[in-house]
Amino acid sequence: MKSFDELSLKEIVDEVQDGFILGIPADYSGVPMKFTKELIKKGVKNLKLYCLPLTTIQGDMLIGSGCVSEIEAAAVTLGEFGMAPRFSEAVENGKILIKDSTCPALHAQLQATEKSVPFMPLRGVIGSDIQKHRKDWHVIENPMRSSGVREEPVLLLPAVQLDILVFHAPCSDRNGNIQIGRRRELATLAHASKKVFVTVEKVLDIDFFEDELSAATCLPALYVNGISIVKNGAWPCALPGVYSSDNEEIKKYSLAAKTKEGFGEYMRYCLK
Amino acid sequence: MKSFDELSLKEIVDEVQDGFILGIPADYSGVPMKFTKELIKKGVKNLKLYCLPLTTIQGDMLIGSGCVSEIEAAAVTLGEFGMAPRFSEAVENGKILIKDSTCPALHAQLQATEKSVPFMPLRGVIGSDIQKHRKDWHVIENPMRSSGVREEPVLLLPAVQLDILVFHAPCSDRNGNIQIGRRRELATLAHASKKVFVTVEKVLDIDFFEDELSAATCLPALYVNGISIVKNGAWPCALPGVYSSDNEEIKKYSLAAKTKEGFGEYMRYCLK
Amino acid sequence: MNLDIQREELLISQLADLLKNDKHVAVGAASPIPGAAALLAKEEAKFLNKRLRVTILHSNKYNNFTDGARELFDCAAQGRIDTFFLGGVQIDGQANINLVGTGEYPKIKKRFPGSFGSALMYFVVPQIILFREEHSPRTLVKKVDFISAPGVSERDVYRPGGPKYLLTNRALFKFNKNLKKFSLCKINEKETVKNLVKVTGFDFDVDNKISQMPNPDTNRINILRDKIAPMVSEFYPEFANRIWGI
Amino acid sequence: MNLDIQREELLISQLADLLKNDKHVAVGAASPIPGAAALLAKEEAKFLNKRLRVTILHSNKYNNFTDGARELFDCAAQGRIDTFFLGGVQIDGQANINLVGTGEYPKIKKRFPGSFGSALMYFVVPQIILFREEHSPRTLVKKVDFISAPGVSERDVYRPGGPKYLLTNRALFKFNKNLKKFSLCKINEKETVKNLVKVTGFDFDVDNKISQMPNPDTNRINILRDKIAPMVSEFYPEFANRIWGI
Repeated sequence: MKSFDELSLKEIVDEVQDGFILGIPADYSGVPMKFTKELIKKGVKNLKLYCLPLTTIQGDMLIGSGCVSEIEAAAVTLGEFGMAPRFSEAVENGKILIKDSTCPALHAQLQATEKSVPFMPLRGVIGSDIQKHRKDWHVIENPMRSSGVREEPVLLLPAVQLDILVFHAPCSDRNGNIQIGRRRELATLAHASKKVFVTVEKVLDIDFFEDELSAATCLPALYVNGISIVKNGAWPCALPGVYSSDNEEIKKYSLAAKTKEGFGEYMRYCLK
Repeated sequence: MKSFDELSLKEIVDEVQDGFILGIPADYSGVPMKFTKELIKKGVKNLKLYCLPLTTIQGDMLIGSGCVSEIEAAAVTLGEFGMAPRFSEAVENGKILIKDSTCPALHAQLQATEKSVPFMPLRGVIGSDIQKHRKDWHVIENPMRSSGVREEPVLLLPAVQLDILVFHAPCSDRNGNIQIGRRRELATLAHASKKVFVTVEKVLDIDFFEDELSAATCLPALYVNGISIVKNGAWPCALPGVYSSDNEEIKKYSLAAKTKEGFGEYMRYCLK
Repeated sequence: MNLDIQREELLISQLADLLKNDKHVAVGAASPIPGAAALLAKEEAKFLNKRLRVTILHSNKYNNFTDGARELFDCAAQGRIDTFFLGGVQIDGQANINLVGTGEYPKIKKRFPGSFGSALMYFVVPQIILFREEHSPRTLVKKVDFISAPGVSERDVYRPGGPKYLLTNRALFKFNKNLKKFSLCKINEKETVKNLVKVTGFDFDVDNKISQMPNPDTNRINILRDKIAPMVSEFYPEFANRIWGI
Repeated sequence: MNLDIQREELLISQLADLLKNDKHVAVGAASPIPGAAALLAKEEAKFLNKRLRVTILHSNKYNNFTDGARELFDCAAQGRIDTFFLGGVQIDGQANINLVGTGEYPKIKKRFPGSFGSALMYFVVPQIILFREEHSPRTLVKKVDFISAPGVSERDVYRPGGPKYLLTNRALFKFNKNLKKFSLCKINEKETVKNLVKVTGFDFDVDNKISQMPNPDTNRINILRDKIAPMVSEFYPEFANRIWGI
């Protein structure tokens, strides 16, 4: 039998159901843009985006296309090209719920699921309006006698489990192990997700585990439910170590998406 | 100026003071045996060994040589060669304090320090005699409304900071970054230690960060206080990916160390 | 080819039978027989067009993890490991296991290595197989001197996993969680129930359908000796040499 | 060579002056000026035989981390980062910063990207430098509309870090933790204290030793343009092109 499940992009898209919590990688971790466009074509609804810890054009497109009801993130931005226009518009007009967070909290909530513990403690944050508005967060007095400061307030964050994670990676090996390099946040995302699908530029006919050094660069196949070969799958975002972002295209998007009409026109061209 | 501090083995040994909490890597993570023998020669006293999560000949030798007052570990064993005789003898005769633990707890306590939080939660363990005897551990009812089971008991483990960590690695690059491959528990150990020293087989005249894949295999120099080039520094233990353990030598030790006299004789030969 | 089945081969075969529904089996420290059983089950699964992952911690080649030594425990806690093996200096009738030593802790009489990861794995892996070759009143006791990990837990404790089987040289027991008691289901052909009662330190039930441990068939023994033995010798050279002379 | 100092170069120079005692400076998202300042300080430290590490997250080459995106925060929490830079849509007189938007949350009027890692970094990095080019009553306000991270904390809150400086196009302020107030210490040569009072939305003290922002000397400007500019263009190409035409 085949040592991993090679899927079509459509088969991956079909795994995403309305209302799912979808894991969203940051712009430096391999944004699955081809997948995202197929998802928009399908017309999925009420997604909850969990960003680790931020999203750029991927989140903005999904929001602008009406696929999203809720987003948990530390930031939504187009980086050098300014604010994420569809996101800002949607928040300003109350179209989506934003659970404002901060980067380390987004990491810690997935680490809780990674360890299967109900919560993860975090320092900082206390006294911010982020904390004030998060009813799912909880502050206790440090109960430890042997560590920390006796009775200091400590923030507890809930374990969050993703329904599905999709990201783009340079390659897999012939056994379905995924090269992630030092983008180890992808491992945390995968550990905390019920299902994981990966689009890759190519499949290499080697076994990463044959060599201790290449083993160190991969996410083991045991966390991966299926792989699809998608050339240029992150475009116009970067695939770190493989290709840079297409800044012209992102700029074009940033200008078009300033209005609903401009966004609509851009998406018609881009989904063709 | 030099981009990292190259030290002699003696300079590293001199950093270890009586009473320090010393981080001990497992037999698969690069055991610094040459360093250990120098440490025994120096006659350091009252070390507290924190094993992640176990130790083999390194811990047994240090205990047999009277350098240790306390050890926190999930196991002390010579693996295929049976029990660790000096450890067993020392515990049976009340010469050292053993804080019995379990592997995931030893990882979690360092992860707490890695995140600078006062404690880390863990599931399992409750109802064991390990838990019963650990006065530094604490059980609370799950206070979260949005995660875990309401009011389930959850074990909290204290953050533990190591005074010093020493391990052996295949190589460093010219900037002092250390190749650890997928032995990522070494990163956790380093993050949780005030000072970190590494013995290496060699220094490569490259920069691991020049390439995303080799970057993924290293512990960044920013965590490392000094490096010493020590050929065969793990012998007779293995250096994963480089050389295997010398089973003849470990067997020889396991037989000799069965008695105090045999151990003394072995150490005289081995410290020569 | 010599078809005299060795004791270790019989045990490997028994264990492999228990792994047939698994997707991921993990094997911890100092476990050559469970390691061989897992690799055998993986090989046989291929013929049924099924995928069985085997993670053997003490091997580089069969270690699927890349997130450091903690990944085994995280992975198990996530519910991604179906079967794991645990041993014990002592095992008692409620499936409590003791890996620490005999005598009254902390003033211990005979000290053993320690609890390893048992205190988490026993709670989260759905099928824990207890494996202890020596079957005597010394190893299978009424009550362990130290509980490294308890066989059963209070209702409010998070515990998706726990003991399912206990295999020794002499017999295979199933654990009944509700009764908190072992039940004898298979015995070695050289054994009698009567003798087992004598050499077992705890009370146990006897299954209605009690049977003899079946010997591995020719096909299985061939796979084991031809394909699995060389793999085992990579990470347990002493064991492979002793059993198969390789 | 053109020695007319550009506005951005002056700011880079001001920031570099604040990094002289550091061992490790980290630079977060969308921060070309702090990034250039950190690299400049690192280059100058070499002449003094000192080692300054610079971690620039948006660069592969200057990103020292290998443990994934969380390592910045873990590393900072461990006390291994001496200086970090934060901005703000609004910054108020108690050094509270707002990165989320204006209007009353959650019914926000104008939405900005979000708080990023500020809510932890502000608590644990000993020297936080607030950097916001626009200096107006719109950016420097009496009270922020949303506190992404507070300038000061209650006594029982763990807080080894916090705001030390605020740099804008017009001035450099020092933050006094005990008074919970900024104090003006350097002003742009084109500025007066009187005008600063007018364009600053919050009350501030004025240092006894107030001085003009010094222009970078020829040596520094040469290093900046010859060595640092090409480095910056690796991770902020748009910025490097705009300022240095490369």
